[in-house]
Amino acid sequence: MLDLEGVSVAIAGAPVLRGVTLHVPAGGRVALIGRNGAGKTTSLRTLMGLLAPSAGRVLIGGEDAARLPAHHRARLGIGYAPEDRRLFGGFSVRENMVLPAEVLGLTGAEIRRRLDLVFGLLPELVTLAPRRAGGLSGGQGKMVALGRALMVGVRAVMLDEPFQGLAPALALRYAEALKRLRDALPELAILITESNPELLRPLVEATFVIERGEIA
Amino acid sequence: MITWFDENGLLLGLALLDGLAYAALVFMVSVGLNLVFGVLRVLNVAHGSFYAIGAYAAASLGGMAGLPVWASLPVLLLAAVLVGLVLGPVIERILLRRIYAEEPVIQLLVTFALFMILEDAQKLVWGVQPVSNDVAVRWLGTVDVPFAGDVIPFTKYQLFLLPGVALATLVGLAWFLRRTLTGRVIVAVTVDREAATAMGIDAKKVFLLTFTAGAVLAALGGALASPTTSLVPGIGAQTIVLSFAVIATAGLGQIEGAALTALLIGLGRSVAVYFAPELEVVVPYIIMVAVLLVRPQGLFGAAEARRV
Amino acid sequence: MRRAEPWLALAGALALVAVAWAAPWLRFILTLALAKGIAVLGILLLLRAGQVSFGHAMYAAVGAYVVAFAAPSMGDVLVLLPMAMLTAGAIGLVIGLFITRYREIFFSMLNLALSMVLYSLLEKFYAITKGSDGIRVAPLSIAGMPMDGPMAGWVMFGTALTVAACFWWVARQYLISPMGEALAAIKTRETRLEFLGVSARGVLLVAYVLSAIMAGAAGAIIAMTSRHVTPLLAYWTSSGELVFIAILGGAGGVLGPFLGAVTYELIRVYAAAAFADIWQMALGLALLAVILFAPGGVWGVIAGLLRRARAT
Amino acid sequence: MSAAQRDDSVLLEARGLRLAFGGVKAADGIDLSVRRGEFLAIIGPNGAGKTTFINMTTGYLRPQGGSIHYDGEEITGLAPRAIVKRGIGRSFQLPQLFTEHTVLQNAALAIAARRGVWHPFAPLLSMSVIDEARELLNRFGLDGIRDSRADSLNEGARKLADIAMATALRPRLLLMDEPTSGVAASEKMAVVETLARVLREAEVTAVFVEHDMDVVERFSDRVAVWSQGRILALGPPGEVLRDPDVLREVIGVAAVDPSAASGAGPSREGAPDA
Repeated sequence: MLDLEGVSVAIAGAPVLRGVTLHVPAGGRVALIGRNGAGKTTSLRTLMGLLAPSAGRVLIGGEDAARLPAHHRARLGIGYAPEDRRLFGGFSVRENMVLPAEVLGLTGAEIRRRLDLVFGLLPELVTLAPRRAGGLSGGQGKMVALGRALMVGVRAVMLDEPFQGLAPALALRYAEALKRLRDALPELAILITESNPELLRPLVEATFVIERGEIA
Repeated sequence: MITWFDENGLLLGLALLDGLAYAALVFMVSVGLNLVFGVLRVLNVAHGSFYAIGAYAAASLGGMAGLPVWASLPVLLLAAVLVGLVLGPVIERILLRRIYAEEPVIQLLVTFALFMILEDAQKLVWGVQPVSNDVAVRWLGTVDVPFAGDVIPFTKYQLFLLPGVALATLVGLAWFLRRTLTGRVIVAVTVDREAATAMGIDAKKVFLLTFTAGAVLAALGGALASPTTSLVPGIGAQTIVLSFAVIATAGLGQIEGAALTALLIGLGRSVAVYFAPELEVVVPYIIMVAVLLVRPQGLFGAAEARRV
Repeated sequence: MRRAEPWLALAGALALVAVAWAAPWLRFILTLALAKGIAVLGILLLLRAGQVSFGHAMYAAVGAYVVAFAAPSMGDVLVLLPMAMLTAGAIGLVIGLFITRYREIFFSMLNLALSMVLYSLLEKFYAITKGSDGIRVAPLSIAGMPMDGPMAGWVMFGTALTVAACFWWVARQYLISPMGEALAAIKTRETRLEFLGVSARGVLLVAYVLSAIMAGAAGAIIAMTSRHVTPLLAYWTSSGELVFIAILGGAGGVLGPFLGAVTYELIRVYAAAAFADIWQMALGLALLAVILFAPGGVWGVIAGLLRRARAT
Repeated sequence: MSAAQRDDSVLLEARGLRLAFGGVKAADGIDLSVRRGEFLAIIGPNGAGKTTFINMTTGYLRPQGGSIHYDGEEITGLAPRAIVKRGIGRSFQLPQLFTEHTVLQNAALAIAARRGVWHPFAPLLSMSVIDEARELLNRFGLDGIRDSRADSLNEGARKLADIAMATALRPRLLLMDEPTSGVAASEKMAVVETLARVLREAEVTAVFVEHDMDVVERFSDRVAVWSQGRILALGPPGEVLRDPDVLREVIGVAAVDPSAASGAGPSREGAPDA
């Protein structure tokens, strides 16, 4: 579903990824483990098309994504929840979730269907829905970012350090939501980054460890 | 006080009417500048050149032989749209697209260079002699405005048309940005370009669209101004610095704020024109400095979100 | 690079003297270029803090008008120059106290706005300033000796070169001092600076006043060289020109402003001669070419050549 | 730090601090006394107002009500610079480094800030400053990367450099906002140990926000539990971390049930980097 094949990426001249190969099968749940600065976020951003590789190939659903503009990822059913949430602060939570679906040109009925699905998986979002995204705490924002990613991510979602900065209680709830996700949407591929391998063990089937831009 | 008003009442009325018309034009230009800055994060120094070229194009088109008088108004719109649709996309695609990742000073200078180029281009096409074409103003005629027990004859063009167009732009733009999908997409790109891209939004298309819209708005401001004044080299420069003052005073990313500030500055300037002509150019900046002394983020700007 | 700089500066100065001697008509141009280089040095200090002033021509205009007003009563270069610098510095201090509260676009635009205020005052108060006609500068002397003919040209050229050398040294030392390094800290992390107990405003104010003094000196030299001052000196496009030269020269080294200024003036003179009506357009195109194809500016090109020379 | 060394007199005293953003109460009557020489940990869920407390104490935010006294003097609402001058330092959740400078220059600027930056012609990296800067970096184990630009460091090194800069001012009270977030789990204990040693040597009183309960348990003398702008509990870690209310609110287990705490999924050692 999501593949990096020998991908190298440099940011401002400094190499961040060196020949990274990574495979997430359709419906697979994969963890990408590494310390900060190892290249986890860069890997995800490269898969999202936000960074261009200097070498190697990026495959989305088996197709070479080199010529695919970044904004087409959502069209292919790939959702992305960035590490720092990146919600649109002036919009309500609901508007944040609906926007990507509207951009894809989904029908109103389809949007409502997906909203119901996401609300079912993440019941916390129901009460948050009318609130302004800018006023949420960091932990709540992470939940909303996950919900927003699921609105378009029907084939795969990429979650960047979802547990980073969450207090233990909230981290537990987030992990439960991920378990529900796994049971409810078995065909959905999930790629999660984390710096602590222990945390994801019960949630994933495969683990890649990245160190200094290389898969170890 | 009363005697002052007896002597100067008419002048004051005229200044207010003039100021309102002028504010409408200033708003058209600065709201476009503000929109472009919000989305592209580039402060476009050449924005004033669109105004100037819109004005010259409108005067030239309107001056063509055989044009019926009623066409003088649609021609203004046509000229603005033509100028915006030609210059906007070309400049965005060829020039700006290369510099979105650069430091602000580089972006400023690129548009500054563009300003210099367009400035000479205007002189090449329209020369340095004043150009004017006031068919539209004459065609609409004047109306007597009662003021303080007296009447002021004033052109309908300036009294109704200019503020009307500005108001329609204000309401239309606010509605568009808040209520339509394209509008919300533009807002999303303004807030966070990369997140918007990840949501499936084509930021490049949004940039192109926004820049073109800004160019059309500036050109429309110029086209609407053209029947009320004679056009000389340098009007673009004058307009851009005034628009800078408006958006800095209003606060960045404000539409309604830009309207109120344009009104404030437009009225202030036109009162100065009648009562202290040597201060005409200075007044907008005095207003700006006074406002920023009290509110460093501008009249309506939100204080930067803090993050530590 | 830093160690090679004094030698480059010396070589550059000698080259300028040689050119001025060989082609006397260029001497005037080079004097103006050196003066603008001094003003650009001030822009460079502010750029180090990440701030772009789009109004610094106002301080050049202050320096120039000080010369124009004072020349009839005390027309000595050695008096006028410090007087212009002091006045510009004092005005810079007053404005700086206000303007250093602002950053980025607000900083740029407030400078621009204030320069436009000065411009229109100079233009509108005809009784004092003779409006856009400008003022002819009265005959000058240096250390009591009257200046005239070709000797005046050489005196101004020498003055410009000396002042440029002094400010070059000042800027060079200043930028590696704690205060100079703190300028770059304003650009990257102003919050931290405050939490180190350092007043970011104070740091920026020192640089701002210094930059105003430099621009004042530049304006004085321009006025004494061209012997004619007009409000156009304060116009925002003149300020834009200074920022333009800073980027043209390359923001890397302290020599950049002078490299940029000489290049700029030469392009301008030749553009004006070759395309009389569209010299502005030619200049704009040249600027675009530099930004798009030589982003390090002239200084960057030279630094690259030096590195290559050392490598072989 | 043993109880014997501790001076029980109060160094920092907050009384009734209140601050709301929009409708959200970030501080809803905070009373807290910090004793001279102690290490006080602040724990609590996201959005409880922990960073807000640090921001108010260091002058970054002005409380809407209440007062803060430091060493007997009221410092409520003073500007950050004035508070720094009185000996209160802070580090940041997101490290605030001068990204265009090297690690050594960052340290040197902090030292110069203490000694006074207003020398226009003495180079920043003059010998006396360099010596102290290198000594500082040495203490934090950062000397090996002193010539790296600050924006090229990994998160752990950035965190340490951030704290090193705060200590360069020789504060008597240091407030640290999540000093271990972003530090890899494997390095966390080593980082905290280094930090605790340095602070103890310099006799610095420390207040730190922390999500990792192991770190809290090992390095704090007292723990304050934050919840919705209030202090839910305050006391020694052995007591507070076993309080059922705290467990439910902060740590996320329903009761003191060892199987729940060590079960699958993110558990109490949970939220690794947080």
